[in-house]
Amino acid sequence: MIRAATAALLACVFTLPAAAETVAITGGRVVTMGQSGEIERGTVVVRDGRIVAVGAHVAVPPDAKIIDATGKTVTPGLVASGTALGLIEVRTVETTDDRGTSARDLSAAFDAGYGLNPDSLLIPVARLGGITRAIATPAYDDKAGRELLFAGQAAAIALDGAPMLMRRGVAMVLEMGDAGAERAGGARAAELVALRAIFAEVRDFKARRAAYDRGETRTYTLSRADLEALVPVVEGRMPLLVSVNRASDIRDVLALARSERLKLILEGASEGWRVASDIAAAGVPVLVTPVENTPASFEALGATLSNARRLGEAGVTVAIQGNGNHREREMRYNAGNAVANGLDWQAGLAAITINPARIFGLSDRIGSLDPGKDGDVVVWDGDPLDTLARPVAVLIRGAEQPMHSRATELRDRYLPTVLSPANGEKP
Amino acid sequence: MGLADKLLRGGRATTLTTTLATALIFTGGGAFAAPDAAPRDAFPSTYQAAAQPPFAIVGATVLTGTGAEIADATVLVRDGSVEAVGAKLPVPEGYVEIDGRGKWVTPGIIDAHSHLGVYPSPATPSHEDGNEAVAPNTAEVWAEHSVWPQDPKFRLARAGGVTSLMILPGSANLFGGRSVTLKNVPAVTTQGMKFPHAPYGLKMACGENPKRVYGSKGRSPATRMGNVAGYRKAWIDAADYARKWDKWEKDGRAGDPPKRDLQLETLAGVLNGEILVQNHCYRADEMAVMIDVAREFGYKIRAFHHANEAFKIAPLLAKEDICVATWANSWGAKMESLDGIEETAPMIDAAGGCAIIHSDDGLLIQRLNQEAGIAMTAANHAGLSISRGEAIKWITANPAKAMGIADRVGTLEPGKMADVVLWSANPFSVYALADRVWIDGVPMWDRSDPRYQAPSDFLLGQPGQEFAR
Amino acid sequence: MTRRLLALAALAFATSASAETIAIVDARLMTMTAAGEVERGTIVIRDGRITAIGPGVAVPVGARVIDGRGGTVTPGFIQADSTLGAVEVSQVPASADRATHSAAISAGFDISLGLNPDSILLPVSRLAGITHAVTTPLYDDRGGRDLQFAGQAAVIDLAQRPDMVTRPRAAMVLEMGEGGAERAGGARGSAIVELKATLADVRHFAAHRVAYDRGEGRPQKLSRVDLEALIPVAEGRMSLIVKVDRASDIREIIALAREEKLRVIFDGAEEGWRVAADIAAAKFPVILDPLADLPHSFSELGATMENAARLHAAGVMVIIKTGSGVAHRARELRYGAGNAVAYGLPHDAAVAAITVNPARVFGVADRVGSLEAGRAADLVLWNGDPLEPLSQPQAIFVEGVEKPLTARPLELRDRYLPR
Amino acid sequence: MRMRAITVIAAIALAGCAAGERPQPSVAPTAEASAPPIDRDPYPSTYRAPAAGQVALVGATVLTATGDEIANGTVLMDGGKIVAVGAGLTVPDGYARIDARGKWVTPGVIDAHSHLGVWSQPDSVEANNDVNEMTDPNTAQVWAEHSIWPQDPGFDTAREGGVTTMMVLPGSGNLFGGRTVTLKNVPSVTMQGMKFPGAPYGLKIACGENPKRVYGGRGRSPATRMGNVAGYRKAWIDAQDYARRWDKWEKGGRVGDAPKRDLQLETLAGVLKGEILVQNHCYRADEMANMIDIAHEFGFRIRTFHHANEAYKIAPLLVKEDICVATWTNWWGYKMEVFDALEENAALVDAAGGCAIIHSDDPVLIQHLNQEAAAALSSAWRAGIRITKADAIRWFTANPAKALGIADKVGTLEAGKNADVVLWSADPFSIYARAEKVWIDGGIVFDRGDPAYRRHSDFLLGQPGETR
Repeated sequence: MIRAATAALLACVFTLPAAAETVAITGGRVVTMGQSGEIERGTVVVRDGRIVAVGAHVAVPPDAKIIDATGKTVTPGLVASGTALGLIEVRTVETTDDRGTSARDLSAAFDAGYGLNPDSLLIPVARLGGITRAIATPAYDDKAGRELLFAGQAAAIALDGAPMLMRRGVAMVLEMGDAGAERAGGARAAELVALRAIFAEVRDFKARRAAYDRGETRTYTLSRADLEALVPVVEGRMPLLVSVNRASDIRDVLALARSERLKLILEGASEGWRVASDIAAAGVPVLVTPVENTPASFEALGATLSNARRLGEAGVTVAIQGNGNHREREMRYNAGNAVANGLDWQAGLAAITINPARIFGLSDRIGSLDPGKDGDVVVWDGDPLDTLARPVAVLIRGAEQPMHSRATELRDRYLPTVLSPANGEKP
Repeated sequence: MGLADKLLRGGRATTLTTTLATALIFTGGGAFAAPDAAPRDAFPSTYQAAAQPPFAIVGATVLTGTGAEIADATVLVRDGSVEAVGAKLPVPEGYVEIDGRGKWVTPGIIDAHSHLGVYPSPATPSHEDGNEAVAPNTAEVWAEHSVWPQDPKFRLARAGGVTSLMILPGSANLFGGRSVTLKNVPAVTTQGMKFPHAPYGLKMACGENPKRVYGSKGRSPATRMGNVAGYRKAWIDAADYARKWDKWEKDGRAGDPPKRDLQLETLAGVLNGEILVQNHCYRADEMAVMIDVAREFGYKIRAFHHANEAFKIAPLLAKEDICVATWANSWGAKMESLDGIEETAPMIDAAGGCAIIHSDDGLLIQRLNQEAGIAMTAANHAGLSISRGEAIKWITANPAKAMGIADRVGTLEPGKMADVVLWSANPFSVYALADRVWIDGVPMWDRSDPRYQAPSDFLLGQPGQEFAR
Repeated sequence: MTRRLLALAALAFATSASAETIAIVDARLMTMTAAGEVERGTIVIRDGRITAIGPGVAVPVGARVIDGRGGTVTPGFIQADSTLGAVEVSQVPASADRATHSAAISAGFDISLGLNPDSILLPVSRLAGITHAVTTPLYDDRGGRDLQFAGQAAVIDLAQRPDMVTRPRAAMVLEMGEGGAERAGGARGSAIVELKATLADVRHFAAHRVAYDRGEGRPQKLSRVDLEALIPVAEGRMSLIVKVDRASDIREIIALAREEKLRVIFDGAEEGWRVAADIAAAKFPVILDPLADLPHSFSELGATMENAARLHAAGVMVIIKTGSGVAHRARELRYGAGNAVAYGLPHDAAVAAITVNPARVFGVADRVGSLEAGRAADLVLWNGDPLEPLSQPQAIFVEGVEKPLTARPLELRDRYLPR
Repeated sequence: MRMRAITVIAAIALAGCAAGERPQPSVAPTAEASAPPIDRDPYPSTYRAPAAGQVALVGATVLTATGDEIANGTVLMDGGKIVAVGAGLTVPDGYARIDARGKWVTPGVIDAHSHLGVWSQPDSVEANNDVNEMTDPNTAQVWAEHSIWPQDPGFDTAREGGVTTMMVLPGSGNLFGGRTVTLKNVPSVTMQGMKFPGAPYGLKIACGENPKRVYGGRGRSPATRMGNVAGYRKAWIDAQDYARRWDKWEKGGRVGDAPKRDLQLETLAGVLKGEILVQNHCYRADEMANMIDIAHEFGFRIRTFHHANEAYKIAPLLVKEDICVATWTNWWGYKMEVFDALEENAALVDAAGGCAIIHSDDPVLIQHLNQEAAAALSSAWRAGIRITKADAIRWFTANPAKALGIADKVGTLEAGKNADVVLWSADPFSIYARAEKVWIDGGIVFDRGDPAYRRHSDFLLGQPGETR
């Protein structure tokens, strides 16, 4: 045991992410989430960062580094939606928190794709939970009594070091329900009215940009930057990611999106199951945290562990989220709990791979093990959704990632003192 | 019937001694005989388990909480107590037989750190009663007076197998107040949930929280050295108070008794060994300082809570016989938790210490088994060798020890209270669900029977309650 | 337990109109139409619609018969000036959507958006015979707000269904008198001058929308949303609910309304009886709380329980409400009406004051407020005089849907009821 | 008729001013005392009963509040007392006979929870708000009677609703709000002229949200419910200590200096001695259970839980402890701690054998306590609970009298009791019933047929609407 610990120590000091090379992962149960379905014993070949072959009878290229996955499970890298990865180090240390702005004239234009920190020590921790990509999502900073409605734009990131930005502006983030109402003056109706007014403003602005610049349009409540940022939203090109929980709020948001012709993503949706058919009919995907089952507020009285299952059964595309900030690695357990409460296992895995990839328009690159896609692959020593399993190899864009984090380094530093108390209190 | 009496008798071995000691020090007799002195039990438990026919769980894999894993085992429960546990025991006549084949049985889950009832759902200011954040020392407040028994989370925790839990005041203050240990049974009053004769705890908090709360108000403590000065001043006062009462007692109670002081009464209870110190403390260096403070004033720390850095001083903690209640997953929310690792509990265990996985959270309390599973798996990946039989103690026997109730719960040994969970699968798996839960042999949760799934009064008639969960 | 769960399920899902035929027989029928009161009659309901009503109506074969002997059928009651659907716990701000303190939204505040059909207050009120409410915005002055209007009220139903809004934007709410003065700088004069200025702004805006959108209009103090919302008020198409109590304030508003050609609904009007003839001449209806007999402020020193009776006698259309912005205690509506009777209002006028009168004033009389063949059934069968506390509803229909006689407090009761 | 009435009123009003003699202090000085005794009654009642003749109410349905409903009943009053109640009694000579056929008679309505006079109309005027001394969690030293404005027009409207007696409490912002006072609802210029002679004081205690919000919001204790409990317990420890010091001085023959008086502790010590009744604002069942344990710990009794919307959850406990429950029917939901309120609360307490009270806490509701009780009764019937009108009448007569410690004097129509009587136009459980005549101690204080009895308050003289 001590030998293992020492080896790990050495490994963590000297291992840097391996450069993209040719890797063949052989002999494992491959759950592709893509066109090849599930392969009982298969091989995945990754070259130059891309998946080049997946199948039961794929030849291993002679130059390939072989990862023996016999008896193990191979999945696409997990995609975490709604995270603070890259934006935060210690929540209560404000200088390390870049999730939101308190600027009074910056709302929709705030872009989480700026200022990302690829050296964040949260990233290896998340990676050890099998997460290879994430949606870095802005949060509100209400310290200054801010009344602006939008938190800003989310960005897709990769967890394999710099540069980590994958795609900018994958969604516009808006909180509704209790918190949104609070920000809009304390009532839900106020926010709904304000939003309609804002969308009208944006459309007006879009049609009269030149006049605006001549100072000849009517006065807008939003700044030019915010107006510009919202143009793709009103055009239905950028999804509006709305945090909302109460069933009636969800219906209101769906109605708003319908009348304003918006592309919508729902987040939270604790009572989503109660209006699942409405959501399904609207073709709107939902990001849920399936373990959140307490009636934590009056908008979540109907919260239940069966939310994900019920949404899935109604035909809603569901993505499952982690537990926020430092706890994204629990995303797969959340999916496991959804499965334990009735969600189909494949659907559970889809909810943390291909579904979030699709929802954020990234499925051309990630989310499944299909030839041509990025080489994001995780090898597990058991069921990836179970607490009893761990990743034994993680590839991002074809590169094997180090299997340690600051936490495991700490662990390994102190393991000897634990195992040999006679050594004293400190190593 | 006499089940309640039996429960009281069961608890007598340690608690009666403790109670008598209190009586000697503070009252020298019945509480109401000398109304000026502290009563022994001002808010007595009214919890009584209902009588049940004896039953047997047959064929399950049993984790006893004593380290053993027994395949194809039989668990016999009679009169609210565990009667026998063993492989393929015969089932006596008259026992209701429960088929446990393919399933697992563990002692009831015990959460050593919860705020259920004092921070209920939904979170409204009117319900939030967990932190009397008005002074750095509020040892005079008792968490039980803030518990709202209708917090819907009690029922959710029950569905997660939690049968006992310690409710603590929050961590804003150096001395937050007394904790209370509850049986996780539905009740209208807090007294109806109180674990009979469980000792009180004193919540203490190190580090960032007190210094932030009071420092930001321009009051002491504003630094960690201010924290320590605050603890020490309080213990000096408490020692003085305890001495005055001792003297009055030794002088044959002549003259007026010293005037009672609720704050010092609690601290003196710690000095006298009746109240257990439950200390929120993250950093290894601060824990070492707290141990020195305890030595200076002659009390014991029963458990460090959260204790993300406990693994750095595991041998010290083992030597001092201080339990470590912590998580696998929580880390990094603030500076003092930055060094949190998944393997803290197993490393404490490996060093011979008392490791506990706790929740501090309304979601995690429903899945303490999974959190323990994560820690166990991470540890085994790191080269430690932790068995399931050992790891189950982190959420059963060890928290029972930290809470001073290990003589009655935490393991499946004959004579213990029959707090039992029947799991659908290996309890460390994410797929394991608590199929049935008994508290003192009384069925309290059954995943297939709505009679045991009734929600809190609060949720009656609320939207979205069409099915039980 | 199982029974309770079933009841819960029933509560949640009993929203589709039943396809059965129901006959309520041998009941006293208060139709609130020209047909008046039928001492003993029958109502036939098929597929949620009233197909026949009156004495001597035959019971169709196969109909479920509800014995109405000794009972009375009324239209569903309408609680005017409530916050039903917009509040759960008054002192929990997150559950209260009655008002905004947004600096940019005043008249534009539209309470019909964001209402909660799952509110547990709805079945509680329904058990008191209330099937509709005029959900009315309140002021939120936390931010030192000085906007004039509380926003727009909506008529809702209490069926607990997603489309709960019977009529959105049914009226604009404005407080004058003491409160209005406070919000406009502390003097009644300033409030009225400001109101006139606002109406002038709105009319200008209505005539120059295009220029406004070109940024060429005159500077506007109100937001565009507010201006748009006020156009129907300025044009006399939308009623303006004016909260006012003092007799002199009522007179001022009548004069202002004449000049500006506004449609006014008085709300409160505790001294209304003192200027009853003026109100009757102006043909403005009055919403009042019959129990308000205390001199709460210097604007209501003349408050009396006989206000309703005296206004009615003077020919004013009276609408009875319970308190102001009431939600949890909306169920006391029928007791308020009963007290008005005890203090001189004719019984049929009191029932009209909580049925057909508010229906007419808020523009929903074609759907609710009276009992006529061809309409969706919106009615309550009582086991006695509906205004008596000792009477209870025996059957409740909201816009064609029969609702169960349950609510959360009854479930709680059953949990603790000694068995 | 009108002239006579005015004379009566004048007599009543003057009663307050004409108090020449002060009753003796209840603690008589002892010879060897080295210090002056404490005057236990420093603001004594100067109430004098209105002129009372011999009156017979004949032919009414009488609810005696002892459990009987008497058809065709006769109630005889003489010298301010009830002389006899029964079916078809013979009216003795000399009695003024009032035809009450078709009408109903009950004891005078008693409100166990009112703020009339301490939060007077117009209540939008801040100067009229003297209800809450919210400067410290413990203000046991203040007495509600010192905030009373006898000209509150609310007294008049309450009388028109049949209210003859009420307890006025300080507000609920503090853990200990101060002493309550029990008033006869008679017009008076002074507070002393309304004080119910011999009624014990109450101590207002408040649980739950209010104190923790008020003081927690100021960064002071209590900020939580556990802070509330620590606050109560600390105060009772101080009170025990204080009481012991005084006892010791008394037992020691009053030698040496008396302990220094402390107004706050004097009130609390009065509770420990059983002289002052605890009137406890407390909504939640679990909090009531905590308060009961505190009472056990320090050896006092709680007389009444007020508001107590969750009393039905622990009805047997409250019965066992003999604690009254004063509550509403219709109020609920305005804050979290009233979320679980039921219309049936009073009825469920009653059905468990307890002392149920319908109270007002409100200047409008106090005028309609009979209707609030009717709604409660109706809900009970809906729930299948068998309670008669004869039982339910106790909720606003006999039971509040018990809670206020004056059940030996008022609350029922029994021979020997004070003649506080209401003649109703109809069944008092009907919405249409109105109090037609009201007597206090046998003297008429309200007559709906006589305008002279309406709106006595000086404040409304010459005001708009005065002549209604």
